[in-house]
Amino acid sequence: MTDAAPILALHHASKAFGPVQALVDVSLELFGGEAHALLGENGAGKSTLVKILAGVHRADGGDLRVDGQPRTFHTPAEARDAGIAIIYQEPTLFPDLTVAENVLMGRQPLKGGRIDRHAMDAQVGAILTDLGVPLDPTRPVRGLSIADQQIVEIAKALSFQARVLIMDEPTAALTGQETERLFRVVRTLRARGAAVLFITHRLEEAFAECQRFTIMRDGQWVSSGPTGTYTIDRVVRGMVGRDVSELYPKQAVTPGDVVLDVRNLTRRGVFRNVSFQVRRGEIVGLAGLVGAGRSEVARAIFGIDPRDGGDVQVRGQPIPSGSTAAAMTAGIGLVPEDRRQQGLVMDMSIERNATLAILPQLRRGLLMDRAAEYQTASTWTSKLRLKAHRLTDPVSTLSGGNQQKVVLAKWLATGPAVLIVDEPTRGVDVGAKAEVHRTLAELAAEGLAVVMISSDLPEVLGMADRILVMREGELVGELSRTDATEETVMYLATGQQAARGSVA
Amino acid sequence: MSVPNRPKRSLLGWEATILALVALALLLGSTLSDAFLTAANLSNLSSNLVEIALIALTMTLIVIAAEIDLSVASIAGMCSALLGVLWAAHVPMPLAIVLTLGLGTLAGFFNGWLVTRLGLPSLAVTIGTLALYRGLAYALLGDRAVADFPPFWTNLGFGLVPGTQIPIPIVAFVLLAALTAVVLHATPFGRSLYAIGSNEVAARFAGLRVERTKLLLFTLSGLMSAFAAVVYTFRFSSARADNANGLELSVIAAVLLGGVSIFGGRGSVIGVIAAVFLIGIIQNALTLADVPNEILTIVTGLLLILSVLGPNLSAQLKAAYGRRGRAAKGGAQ
Amino acid sequence: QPALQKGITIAFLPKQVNNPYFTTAWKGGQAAIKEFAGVGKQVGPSDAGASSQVSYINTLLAQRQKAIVVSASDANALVPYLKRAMGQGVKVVTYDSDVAKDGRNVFVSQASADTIARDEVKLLAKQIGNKGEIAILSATPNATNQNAWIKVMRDELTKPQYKDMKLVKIAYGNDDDQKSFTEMQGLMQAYPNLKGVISPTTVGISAAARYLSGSPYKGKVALTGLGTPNQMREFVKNGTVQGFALWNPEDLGYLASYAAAALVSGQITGKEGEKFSAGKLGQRTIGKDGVVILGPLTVFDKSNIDKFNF
Amino acid sequence: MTELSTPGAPLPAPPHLLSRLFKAREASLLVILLALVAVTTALNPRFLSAQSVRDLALNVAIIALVVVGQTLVLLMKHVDLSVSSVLGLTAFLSGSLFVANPGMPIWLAFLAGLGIGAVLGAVNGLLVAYGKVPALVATLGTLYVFRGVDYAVVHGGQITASNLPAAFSTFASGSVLGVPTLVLLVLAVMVGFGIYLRSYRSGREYYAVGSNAEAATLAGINVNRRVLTGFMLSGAIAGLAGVLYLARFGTVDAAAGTGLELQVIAAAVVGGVAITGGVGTIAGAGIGALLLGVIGSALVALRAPAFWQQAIQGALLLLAISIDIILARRAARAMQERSHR
Ligand SMILES: Nc1ncnc2c1ncn2[C@@H]1O[C@H](COP(=O)(O)OP(=O)(O)OP(=O)(O)O)[C@@H](O)[C@H]1O
Ligand SMILES: Nc1ncnc2c1ncn2[C@@H]1O[C@H](COP(=O)(O)OP(=O)(O)OP(=O)(O)O)[C@@H](O)[C@H]1O
Ligand SMILES: [Mg+2]
Ligand SMILES: [Mg+2]
Repeated sequence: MTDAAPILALHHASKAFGPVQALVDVSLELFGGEAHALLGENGAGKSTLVKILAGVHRADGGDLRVDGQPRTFHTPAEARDAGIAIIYQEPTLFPDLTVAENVLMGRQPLKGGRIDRHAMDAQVGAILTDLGVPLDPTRPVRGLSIADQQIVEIAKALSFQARVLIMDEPTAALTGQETERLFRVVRTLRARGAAVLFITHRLEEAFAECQRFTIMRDGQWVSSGPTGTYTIDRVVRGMVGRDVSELYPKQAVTPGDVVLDVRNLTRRGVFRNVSFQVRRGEIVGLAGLVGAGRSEVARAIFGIDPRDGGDVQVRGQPIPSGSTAAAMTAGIGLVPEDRRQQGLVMDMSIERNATLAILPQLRRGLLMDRAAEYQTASTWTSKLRLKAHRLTDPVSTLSGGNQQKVVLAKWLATGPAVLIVDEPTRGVDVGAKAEVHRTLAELAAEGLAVVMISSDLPEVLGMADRILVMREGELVGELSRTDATEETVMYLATGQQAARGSVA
Repeated sequence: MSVPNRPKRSLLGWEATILALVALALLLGSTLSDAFLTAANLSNLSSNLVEIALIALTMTLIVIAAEIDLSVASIAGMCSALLGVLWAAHVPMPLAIVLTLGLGTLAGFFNGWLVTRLGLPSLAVTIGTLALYRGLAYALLGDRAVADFPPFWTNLGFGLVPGTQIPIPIVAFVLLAALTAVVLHATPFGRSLYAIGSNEVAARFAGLRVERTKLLLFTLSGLMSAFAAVVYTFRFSSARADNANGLELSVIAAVLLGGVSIFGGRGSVIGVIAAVFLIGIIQNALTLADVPNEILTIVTGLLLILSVLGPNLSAQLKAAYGRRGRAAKGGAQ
Repeated sequence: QPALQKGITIAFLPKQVNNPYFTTAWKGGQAAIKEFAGVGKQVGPSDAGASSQVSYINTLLAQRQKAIVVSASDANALVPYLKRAMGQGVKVVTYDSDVAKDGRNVFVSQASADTIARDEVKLLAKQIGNKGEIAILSATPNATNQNAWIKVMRDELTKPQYKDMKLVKIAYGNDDDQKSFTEMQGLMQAYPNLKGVISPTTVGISAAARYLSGSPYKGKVALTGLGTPNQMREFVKNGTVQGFALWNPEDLGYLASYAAAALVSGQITGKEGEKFSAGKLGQRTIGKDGVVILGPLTVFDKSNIDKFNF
Repeated sequence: MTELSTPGAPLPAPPHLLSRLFKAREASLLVILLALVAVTTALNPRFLSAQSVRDLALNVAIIALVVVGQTLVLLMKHVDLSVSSVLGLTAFLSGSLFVANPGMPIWLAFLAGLGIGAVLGAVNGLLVAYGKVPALVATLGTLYVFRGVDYAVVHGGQITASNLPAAFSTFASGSVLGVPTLVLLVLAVMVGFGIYLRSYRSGREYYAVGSNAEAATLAGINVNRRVLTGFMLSGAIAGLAGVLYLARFGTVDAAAGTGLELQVIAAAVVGGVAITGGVGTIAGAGIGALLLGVIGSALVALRAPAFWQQAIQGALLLLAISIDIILARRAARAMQERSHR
């Protein structure tokens, strides 16, 4: 079903940001009716490539053709008008506007020159129902979870007849069912002859959905070809340039005494009576569908949100409600789910971000201890094999995955007794993923108690000693490592038989 | 929140620039009038800046933490009025001063409370208290003016360090400036201000005590304004409800000119001090050269704009040039 | 008596440089300076604030001006700085608005506070038949001369012939046209039975007149005070205002210049009884506390207003 | 929030929650406003007399007009401090046009005001949009510069009513069906922009830019051009206000409009326009301006002691903002709890 001529072809593209050479002589061809997987490590240059196709960045060199015609996109508008729809890696929404207006901004249906709000809401409502998501088109986007925001992004891209659909890690925040729905829509688009570019760090998805692969490393093109010619190992070797250690290096540990004890934790309208314990050296997985309220539980435990009921104890000593400082001194750490808003101070240096959580300790007398600051930062960033130019660069210049590593470094630096990680490997490549998992496993082995919230089921299954499952703000069940499978977890999470072929 | 149009400029670069500008201004002054580079003139010049300079110190901290305090001048006016009322009521001066500083601290705390507890935007809050505190100043002192302050105290505001041409208040300023610089640039607390300023949410998730910090900043700002009010009152040996009226804009202008980003997260004490004196020197020099007042106003405005526009444009030009360079390379391959 | 020296440097320092009243005064001052071949200039802030005036005093000092002619925006704040100036041999003359008397050599007063206050009250009393509620629309609450006049007006009103006149309110227009305008509105709302208003400030009275002439109170509520003929002409003609008073600001500046020159030339020192000649204004004598009085107020009304142009 | 996370949950139906929320906020303001008027009138019936209502309307009109422009700018997460200087400058310049050629037709003055204002606004716009100067810095700078230029041209002179053609002055005093012409004009402008912001694509762009500029660019909006236009409109409106100021007050000197900028921003904020951008309506801003105006004249009408008025005004201003934010917070919280169930 592959057409002879590519709809979109990019040849010998290069792009540099100051000293950083993000892309070097990369070529890519997208054919109608075909899904094309773009795979590469964090920082390989995938998003940069996308942004060039989107008209966000201008390539320093190279040539771009649509239907064989040479084109240059100066603005995103031009790319859009050429029929290219984009789902960016980071949600780019208007928090103050309604879902409907976010989807159709600039293209609102008109009646007599004026915006026809009913038509607008109806149109978007239809798209959302297509995706099987009952989001209210008239509600403001502010307050939507990452996942729901990602859904709106997808709706935006689907809202006009795109001939090329480019998706930069659309599934990073989604669970099986939503992913499955997205793919169903993608298939229908392909059937209509559209070309699809799909970026993901979940190789299973790539193999399941894509007909053609392109692999990048360090901003350079490595290889392209039909899916059939690739195996997981070949892909990984191409991406990482070496063989990756085992992805889930879980070490067997005998749990010690209780470190974290949560009793009847309640936050009105968000979650109710959540109780569980975590022991020394244990990794407890917190599974559930997006929106189940896992992040909220984490936030309440860490004191970001005040709790309406219940109590939290660390090593037997209770922690006051709504005090992050108290939670930290008690030895709790939280790696939040939204790295840009909650995890990082974007235009502060890597070094300073990595040491932000231990700022008070970094003093000699009353003054800053710069040496200690640099030491800590470099220790942890190198432990996590951070790919960065200099430690004094602002984190904003790092790729998504590398930014996530900085957040991890920040919390590992506090040497916590309990570490809550919310989507710790969202948008993190296989290589880095393995390192993150290894680090967590090692720390657990050294006696750290870990709570792992993740929408990536294999990750939870692979790493957790016990798995707690949440549904609609309630703890609905607990599974031991042995009898936890995708099916059993999904069953609890949904309260029904898991949808067929759910990946995640 | 990632803010658009955040001016990207290397601070060091900017401080160098503004210090150079100060030197330039001194040169200009001495060429414009031989009366300029006299100890007496410089001494007058600086003593006229002292209130602005003092308040600018705390304003710097607040703006770096991405807040703003427009009520400083009104707090000063209110405190000056109180000092007058107390003195007129024969309260012993030391006590009167303590009470005045207390009132300022209270006023600042109230600002902070409204901002941190009610979560109101500081711009809105301090526009409100700007009216409130100035109003209270009139409520306190009405149309009266208290002037008969004892020479010992007025001399503290007006006089010079014996045997020098250094105004006494300037000494206080230098000490406070040094203190502020150390706190901001060399302590974890100072570091945390930058973090809070550029991403409050992330700062909170990192366990920094955002509310407490901001509350402290506004309270300090109030205390500093009160101190400035005491200096002002003694320097002019006159307590009136309209004292220090409109000072807030001069302070903010100086802070911004000093390279502090209005969006928070950027700025330094040196830059701000340099800016305060840059404005003062230029105005003094031009006045000595009988440049009419309206020109002074225009110059102040232009300085402010150019301080940001200059670095931005040069950066944009560099970027544009670089792109063309690379594009050429790219095309070649 | 020594003659006036040539080339005396005199600097006028008004409360505000872009206030029409002071611009007119400066015209007179300049004229005088030309007559005795001095070197004059007017400098000053655009905002009426003590601190900004002080920085000007300092620069004038640095420029070694022979005399400073200042209208003080704060009676006390300037004193220490003016004292310092006098200490260095600079002669200080205040005009329009005085400072504490040890802060200057001579005060050139438009007219004694008593005259102004009495004339104003008398003027209004005549217009409202010595009967009814009255209000005062002043400038800023801290304007020294305003407060001096208001004080005299208050005890003037305690006199028997004014027993039926009741001062119900003192409003402040801050010498800002719009503020004065709205304050006048407020007065009419808050005090339905208001019979008359005194506004001893040129800004205030013209704003008040404008409000009245466009309102139903026109002609029913009497308005008087201090204003310039050009500002008030139309309101006198359309019957909003029967009469108001003022001195000639040009003469005020003129006299101030001569006083300064006389001081510099050593003709006078500021002691009571000293005499000096002030050009077209003739021989002048220094009164108590070093005050020189310009003279009685001119009262403007339909009959004479067209004779004046300032 | 997905179907599976809330099995068989009914669609959270009630539409236009957002707009209802805003309406609620405006409603809360209206309540405060009415209460204030009621109390004042009870204590001083003349407060609602034809004359004083007319005066009030005229006072508020000019501020309200400037607030319209300010709202455009605030929506884009910027701010325009220079409006006061723009107003002062245009007021004097259009006045001196009359002085120069007395026979000049009225509409020419309005045209001049709009034109001059637009040019001055363009300066701000260029600085912010293309010079990447933060709006607060840029407009604080131009606040000084424009005022300085004003001082320079006025140079201690002034325009007085006698310089102006009668027809022009009556524009303020004259009225249609008892409503002053000046007020009608302002209302027309407000209604126009109200509709524009609510239901035109380019109108919505102001919200988009202020809500998330990066996303706006990606949505194909030319952010720079939008920002430039916004500032030009703000300037033009301030310019128009300058002409109206001249018509209303007849006298204009170098100080005209000084300090207006804070009143304008206060009005907008009280009216629920968020300084953080993306939130607010013209209606709200208008009510905000009206509220401040009423507070001002109510205090006078109630014979509040002169020296306490400003203090009380400040306190009431704070109160209004606080009440508003608390109500808004409530609504938001309620909505979040809905979204979870
Ligand atoms: N705006 C920028 N300024 C400077 N450097 C940048 C910028 N954007 C990207 N880079 C650099 O370009 C390289 C490629 O980044 P990119 O985001 O394309 O990686 P990626 O393949 O998308 O990684 P990930 O899978 O984590 O999203 C990285 O080294 C990154 O640091
Ligand atoms: N910042 C927020 N403000 C208001 N509501 C929120 C916010 N974040 C999430 N929610 C809501 O809370 C619910 C749960 O949030 P969230 O989706 O983060 O839960 P979760 O189980 O942590 O999902 P995940 O962690 O996979 O994103 C969602 O319905 C979402 O709408
Ligand atoms: Mg990416
Ligand atoms: Mg979550």
